[in-house]
Amino acid sequence: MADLLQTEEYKVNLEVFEGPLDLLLYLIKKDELDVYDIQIGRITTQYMEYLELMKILNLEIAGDFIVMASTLMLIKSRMLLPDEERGPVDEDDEDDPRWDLVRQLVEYKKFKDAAGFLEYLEEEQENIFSREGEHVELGLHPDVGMSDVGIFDLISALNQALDRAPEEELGEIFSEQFTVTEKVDVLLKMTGKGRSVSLGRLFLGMRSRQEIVCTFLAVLELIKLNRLAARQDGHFEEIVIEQVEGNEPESVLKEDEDGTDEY
Amino acid sequence: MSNIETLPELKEIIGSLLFAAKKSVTAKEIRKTLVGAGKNYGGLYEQFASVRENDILAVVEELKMELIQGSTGLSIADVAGGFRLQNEMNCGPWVRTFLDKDRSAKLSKPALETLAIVAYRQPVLRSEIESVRGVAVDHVLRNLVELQLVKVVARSELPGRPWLFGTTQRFLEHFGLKCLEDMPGMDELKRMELDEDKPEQTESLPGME
Amino acid sequence: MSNIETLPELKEIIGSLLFAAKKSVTAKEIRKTLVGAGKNYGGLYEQFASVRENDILAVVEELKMELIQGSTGLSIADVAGGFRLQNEMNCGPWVRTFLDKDRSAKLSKPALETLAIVAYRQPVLRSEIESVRGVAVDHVLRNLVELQLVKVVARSELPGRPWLFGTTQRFLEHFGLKCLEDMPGMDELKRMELDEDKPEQTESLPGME
Repeated sequence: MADLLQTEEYKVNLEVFEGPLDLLLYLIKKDELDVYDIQIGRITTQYMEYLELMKILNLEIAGDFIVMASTLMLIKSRMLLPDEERGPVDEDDEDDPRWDLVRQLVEYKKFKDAAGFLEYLEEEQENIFSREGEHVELGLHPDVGMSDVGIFDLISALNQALDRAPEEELGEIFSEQFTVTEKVDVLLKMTGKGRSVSLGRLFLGMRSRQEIVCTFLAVLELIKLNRLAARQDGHFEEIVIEQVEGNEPESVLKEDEDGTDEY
Repeated sequence: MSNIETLPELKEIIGSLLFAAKKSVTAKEIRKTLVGAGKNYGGLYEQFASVRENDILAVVEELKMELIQGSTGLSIADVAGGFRLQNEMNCGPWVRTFLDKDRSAKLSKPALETLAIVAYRQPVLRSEIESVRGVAVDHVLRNLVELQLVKVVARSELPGRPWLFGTTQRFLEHFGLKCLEDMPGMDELKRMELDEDKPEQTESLPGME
Repeated sequence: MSNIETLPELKEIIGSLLFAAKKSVTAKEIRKTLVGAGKNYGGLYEQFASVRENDILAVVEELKMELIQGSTGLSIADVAGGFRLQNEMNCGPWVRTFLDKDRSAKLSKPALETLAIVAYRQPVLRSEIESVRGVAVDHVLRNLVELQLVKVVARSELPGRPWLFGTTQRFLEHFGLKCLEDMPGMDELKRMELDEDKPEQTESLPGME
């Protein structure tokens, strides 16, 4: 599977702004697990799976992800030992090897919630303008992150699609050559005229894993370029992609020229 | 220029100042303007030069009521330690339609989280933010500085004298917050471990924005 | 986000539109907005879609009275076939005093850097500025356009026909420059690689002050 993209020189230089803690919280939430009682074996397996996918996608993952992977492995192996053989765990009374990680996650979760509050305020402010309609504006893309849908949600969709796709013969991989560039065009055509497309359904018709991965990379690239926006109505619900209206690459100052005549 | 028929009321002056300003205006700034106009124009214009901040605050409240009761579509919000004239929130959809600004730019989740950490923990080192988020925040932080939501507030005394970051006035304005204490759980999240090896001595940089 | 608690009155909608508009607004434009918002948001928002221009004119008159009677410092003027929200004329001296002080507000460092690049490299693409500064300049550029220090001067022939930016008359005034050639090192920094299609050169530019 790792050689899916070997013939493909295309790389999406997407910086992942989410970190290993985000991924862990994401997985915990997805499985409706308790942060205070993480099933370390299961989480580790899933974590490695996502990490593997991110590598295949050539995402720029930071070393922090690798560090967390080894931390998880370490905790997992400690958990297997009987209590008395676990060795000294700092000088905390806590001898559960998961403790440090849990503390870190809980702490981080608090700030995530605070960020949710800011997001709510920001949405509220969307309805508020100061004189001459200024002021609340931050420019068109204040951050090049995945705004509406997180990277792990997207990867999760890819994961499902790959799980469903039949294993293919080696020969088939070479017989069907899809490229990201080609898929970019296809996607733009599909989402033209304001049509929205469900990501899950988009993959559904595809038989080749290479095609799925190429399509996925094309989606990432277009989101990065802000040509497409991904939307998800609730946690773990279907992801829908659609074109960002009137957003040719250089249209940023359009309204400054046109003024408000349109309306 | 000093021949006006009727001298305006203080309420009118304040209303026109809030209207002319593009950001929130503090009572102090209003007082300064009253003093300044007295000096600039003399005569009748000195009449408001001795108004105190408390009087101003009281008149702002009156004006607030007036705008609401008159169904003018305008309101005054307490933002960033001052007052901001803005449209009534429920008129937002029409204003957006008018300005054709439907998809307004929003901050990404990682940016919001970074911002939350800066807000609660300021003054904060980049390394502290990274240890909470468990990921490098270089790029995100740079963007936030660029957007003037975060600024360098000082330099720590730690080796290498790393920057300390804090939120800006614009941060409060962007989120419509009156002050930092308006954020929920401020006490709890502020800074739990004051005793640890935190930068205690900080040298403030007056030159930084 | 289409869940507002209370639908505003027509008067409020009109007030907020006049407030948010950059120039005078005609009854026709208001009607268009009412129709547009109905289409955009549906449901309750369609309630005003059938309002006629005459109704709008009547409500504007009501709003005019409201603003005057409430001593808000604001008034609505009939300008250029439309309506404009403005401050009461007799508050002018205070507004001028306030804005004069405000105008001296200095530009931020990112703004100055961006301005320097535009000044030396004009006509210049946003992407070129970004490649010199190594960071997105969307927002800063927009602010500079807003401040009328930078303007769109043309459209390039490149794919997508992106805008080309240049400095304005006001830019010269703001910095007390006689002409662009007055800037230090203009010849040298102008554009070293006229023959290349993209300037990758990153030069450190002298400060603008």
